[in-house]
Amino acid sequence: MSAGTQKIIPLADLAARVPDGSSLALGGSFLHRGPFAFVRELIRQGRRDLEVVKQSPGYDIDILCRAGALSRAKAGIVAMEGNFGLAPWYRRAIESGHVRLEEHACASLTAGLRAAAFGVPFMPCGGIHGSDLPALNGWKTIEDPYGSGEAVYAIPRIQPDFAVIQANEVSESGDVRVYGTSHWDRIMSRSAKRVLVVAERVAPDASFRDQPELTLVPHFLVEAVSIVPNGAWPGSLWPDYAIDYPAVEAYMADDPGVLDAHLAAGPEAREAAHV
Amino acid sequence: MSAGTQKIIPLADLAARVPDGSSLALGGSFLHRGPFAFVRELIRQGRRDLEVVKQSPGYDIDILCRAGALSRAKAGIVAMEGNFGLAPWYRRAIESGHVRLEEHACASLTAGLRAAAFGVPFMPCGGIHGSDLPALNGWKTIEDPYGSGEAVYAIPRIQPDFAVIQANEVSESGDVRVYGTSHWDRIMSRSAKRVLVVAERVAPDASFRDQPELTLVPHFLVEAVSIVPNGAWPGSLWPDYAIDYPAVEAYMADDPGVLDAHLAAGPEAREAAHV
Amino acid sequence: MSEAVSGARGDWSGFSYIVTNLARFVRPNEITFSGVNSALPMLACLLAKRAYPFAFTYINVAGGVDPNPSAVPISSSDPVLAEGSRAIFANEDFYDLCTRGLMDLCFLGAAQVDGLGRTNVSCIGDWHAPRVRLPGGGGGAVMLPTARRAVTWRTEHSRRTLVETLDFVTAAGGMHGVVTPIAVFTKREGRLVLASWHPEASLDEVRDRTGFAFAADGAAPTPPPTPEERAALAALDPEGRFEADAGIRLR
Amino acid sequence: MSEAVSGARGDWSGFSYIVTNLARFVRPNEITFSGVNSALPMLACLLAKRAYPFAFTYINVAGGVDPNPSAVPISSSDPVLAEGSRAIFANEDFYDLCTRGLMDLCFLGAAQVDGLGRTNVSCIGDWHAPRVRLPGGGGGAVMLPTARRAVTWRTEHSRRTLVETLDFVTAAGGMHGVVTPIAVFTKREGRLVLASWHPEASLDEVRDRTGFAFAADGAAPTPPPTPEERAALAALDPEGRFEADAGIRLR
Repeated sequence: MSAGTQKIIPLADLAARVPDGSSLALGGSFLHRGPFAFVRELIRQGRRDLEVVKQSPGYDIDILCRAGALSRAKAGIVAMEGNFGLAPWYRRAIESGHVRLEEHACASLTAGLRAAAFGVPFMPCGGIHGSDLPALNGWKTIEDPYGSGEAVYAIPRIQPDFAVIQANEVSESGDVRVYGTSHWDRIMSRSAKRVLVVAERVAPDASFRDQPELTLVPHFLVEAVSIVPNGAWPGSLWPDYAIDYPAVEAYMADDPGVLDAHLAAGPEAREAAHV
Repeated sequence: MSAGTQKIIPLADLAARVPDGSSLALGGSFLHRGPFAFVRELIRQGRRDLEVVKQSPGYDIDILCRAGALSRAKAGIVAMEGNFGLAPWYRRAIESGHVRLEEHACASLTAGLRAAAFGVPFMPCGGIHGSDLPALNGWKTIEDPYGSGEAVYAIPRIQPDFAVIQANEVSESGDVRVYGTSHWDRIMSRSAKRVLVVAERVAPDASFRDQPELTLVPHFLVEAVSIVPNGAWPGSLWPDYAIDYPAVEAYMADDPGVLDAHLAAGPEAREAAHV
Repeated sequence: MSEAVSGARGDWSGFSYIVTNLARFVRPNEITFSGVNSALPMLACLLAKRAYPFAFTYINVAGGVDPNPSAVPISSSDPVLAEGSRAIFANEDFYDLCTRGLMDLCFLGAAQVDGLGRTNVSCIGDWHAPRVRLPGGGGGAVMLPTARRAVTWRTEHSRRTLVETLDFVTAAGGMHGVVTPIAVFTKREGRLVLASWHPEASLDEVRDRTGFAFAADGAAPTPPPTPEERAALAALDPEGRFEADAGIRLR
Repeated sequence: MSEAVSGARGDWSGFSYIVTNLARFVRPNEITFSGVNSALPMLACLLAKRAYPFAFTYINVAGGVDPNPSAVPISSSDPVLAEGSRAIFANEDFYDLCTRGLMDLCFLGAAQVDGLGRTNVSCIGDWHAPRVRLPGGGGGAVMLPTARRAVTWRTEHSRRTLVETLDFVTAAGGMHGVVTPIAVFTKREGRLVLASWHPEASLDEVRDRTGFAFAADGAAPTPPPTPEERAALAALDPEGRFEADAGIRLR
């Protein structure tokens, strides 16, 4: 993490920082404020063997499965949502064994990220008792060493290689601002080894100085940023735009050429084509 | 916690909610944005046997010791700061055994509050190794159950009876806004059984709706609020006012009548006298 | 004419039945939560706000706290659900609220429910070689044991959704209520019991179509929607779009 | 005329010596932190920002990230230290940053320091019946073992502050540097060693006034303040108020 250097780079260069085999915590939830232009760029660059770490992935994990870019996932709930139901290419990738799932509760995934963020090897997590998930994942209980008699599940540390955050605005130095819910972006940005950001636009440094309380991630935690207007398409980015439902519907068609056409329709691809 | 009821009450009524023997997480740090009018009101009402839970108390813990209202403390560092050095009445209370200290690192106290906020009986905390604090407090280490070989200190849950937050602004329903650093107020508000707030002023609900991201504590976690202009006196409340150094200096004098004069000089006392 | 409107004429659609009966679990002054993939509980919470003469705190997965959304979104995690909110209470916050025991009522999804009120949202068939990989439980495994009350719903009432044996236990713990197009179950002494059935159904039909055994003493036909409940749902879904999308049939 | 100004004439006050040598621990592109009760490290960080031709991230206990404070506050936790900051990085955040291993340089207070670089900030005498109750370690017990480098300072160089045996071990771990009015220590193979001494002092004087044994091979008089360092400190303390408040004497 560097101070004061120029951090704003083209999307292709941002995605190029992610090697094959990386684990990626992706911001947002379902079709909302996900780093979707970034994910498509990874696919265009032919990335392989990726891991998604996200409490509620949807379109992002589905398209990575569809492109054959994913081998592993840690997730709590996976769906397209918004009436589109299950994420079909993800579903097939799991059913066929092409992708290995570590199934979580959303909060157990958060607990693993907290362990990384807090610098400890594991994190106690409430609930979970009675679920089959611990047996699946080898999670162990720890007795309260202070004699309350409570036993609590310990979730092992989860430290993604990257957190990729889709933001509304960044400062020129890479401070990150998000409107509406921050989902799990804060803990992702504190647990990953490296933080990459895609933002709609640059806002003046002065606006960050006026309201520093609104900054979700300070610049010194951010390695690099790309500016991609409409970069969360076909998802929403509050308050700038809503889900493009026809585009998602078109994506859902299981026909040859659909993926390529969808990738070509991404705002980042159309932007690049003009260059 | 109630929804939609009238939460704004006089300071005397707010302080009256705290029974003798309560533990109080107090917001702010040293001379900055502490609920000092509230603390003085507790003294005026003759409260006894209180516990302060705060990473970096100063004036607040000192005046409670001076008034004989405190019996216990959990703290990381205690000082008047700002050139005033040690907190003298606190120091005497500890040296004489009148107040029992549970000495923490600031982060271990935070870990205990996190355990309460996260609903688990203990919280692993980084560092601490080599310190005499664990022996003092009976803190135990836990081996990473996942075989990393790391052993980490587990801090027992700390759940204060009350968190008392000094805020810049509240909405009419009790949403809480703070400018500048939030110190440990967020985790205090999530770990205590009950949350009380003292604010400089009421801001329009519309301003909270316009920037909900700025709200530190939502109204439904807040039991009651008092409006006390200048309530953090003699400390600072950014950006409204700075430390009143002459007032702190006057407080430091170890002469008869100084405490009474100081209590009488509090803005909340002068306000009440006008009623 | 949509079924929502036709519902106002007297018959009670499965859609309206589920939304209305989910709403009836909401209590005064409590904290109630709706999450992702949860259009029906979202509508239930918004219905309760409109139809019931008491205050409660509605928080949702979009970070909203008692929001005034300008539109009812198709996606139950849409950020419009935080519109008009005076605070953002984001994901870490509401999960922590639940694990520390302050979540009064939590709506959680399920694919299968058993007689103990446990849920499967993970898979049909063996987890390691599933016939169908389901979404996963999201909040369930943590929220179901820690919420004061959790309530789920199924849009299909059948022996494949209400089962004797789950294919996988995604979440266990305090499921307090289950609503289907024809029945409302609540929990008593650790097991689901029938509370009421759709006026167009019967106890026998519910038994026939339910995979687990249940007690039904005290059960009766569900009281029909009040004018306030009907009006609230009609206002939330004036075009019947949600009702059409949900595609819920009694049989 | 203040000592800060007189320092600019050639002699080197204990105040300037400590602030300048603390600043010299700051390295390019790193994350450096100053906390509560830490006026001298606060000045050192602000000095480094002005005097050194490289960028680094300065975060502080007031939540500031590379702030531009309109004034240098008496209290090193004053919110003015977040003025001009584009983010608030509050207490939980910077502690977590440290425990997960990303805090490059952290200034931590101490009352006593031993030859291993451990600190006592808790008490003089027995902890349970102290002659003097000290402030407590604040960040120390967690930050000292987890920061990549931690540096402390003492305004008095004596056998009661630099001790063979601490009255209490508040914090142990990686103390990388200690600065006093007459000496700079760094750590080598787990023990503090003398790096340099004040040009007006001597190796013998440092040995005489230090309670623990230390190696001094390679040690030499401390290089005097550069014009940039002098100018920066003069600008930060133009009236000599901080210097007067600190009341630091070489002997």
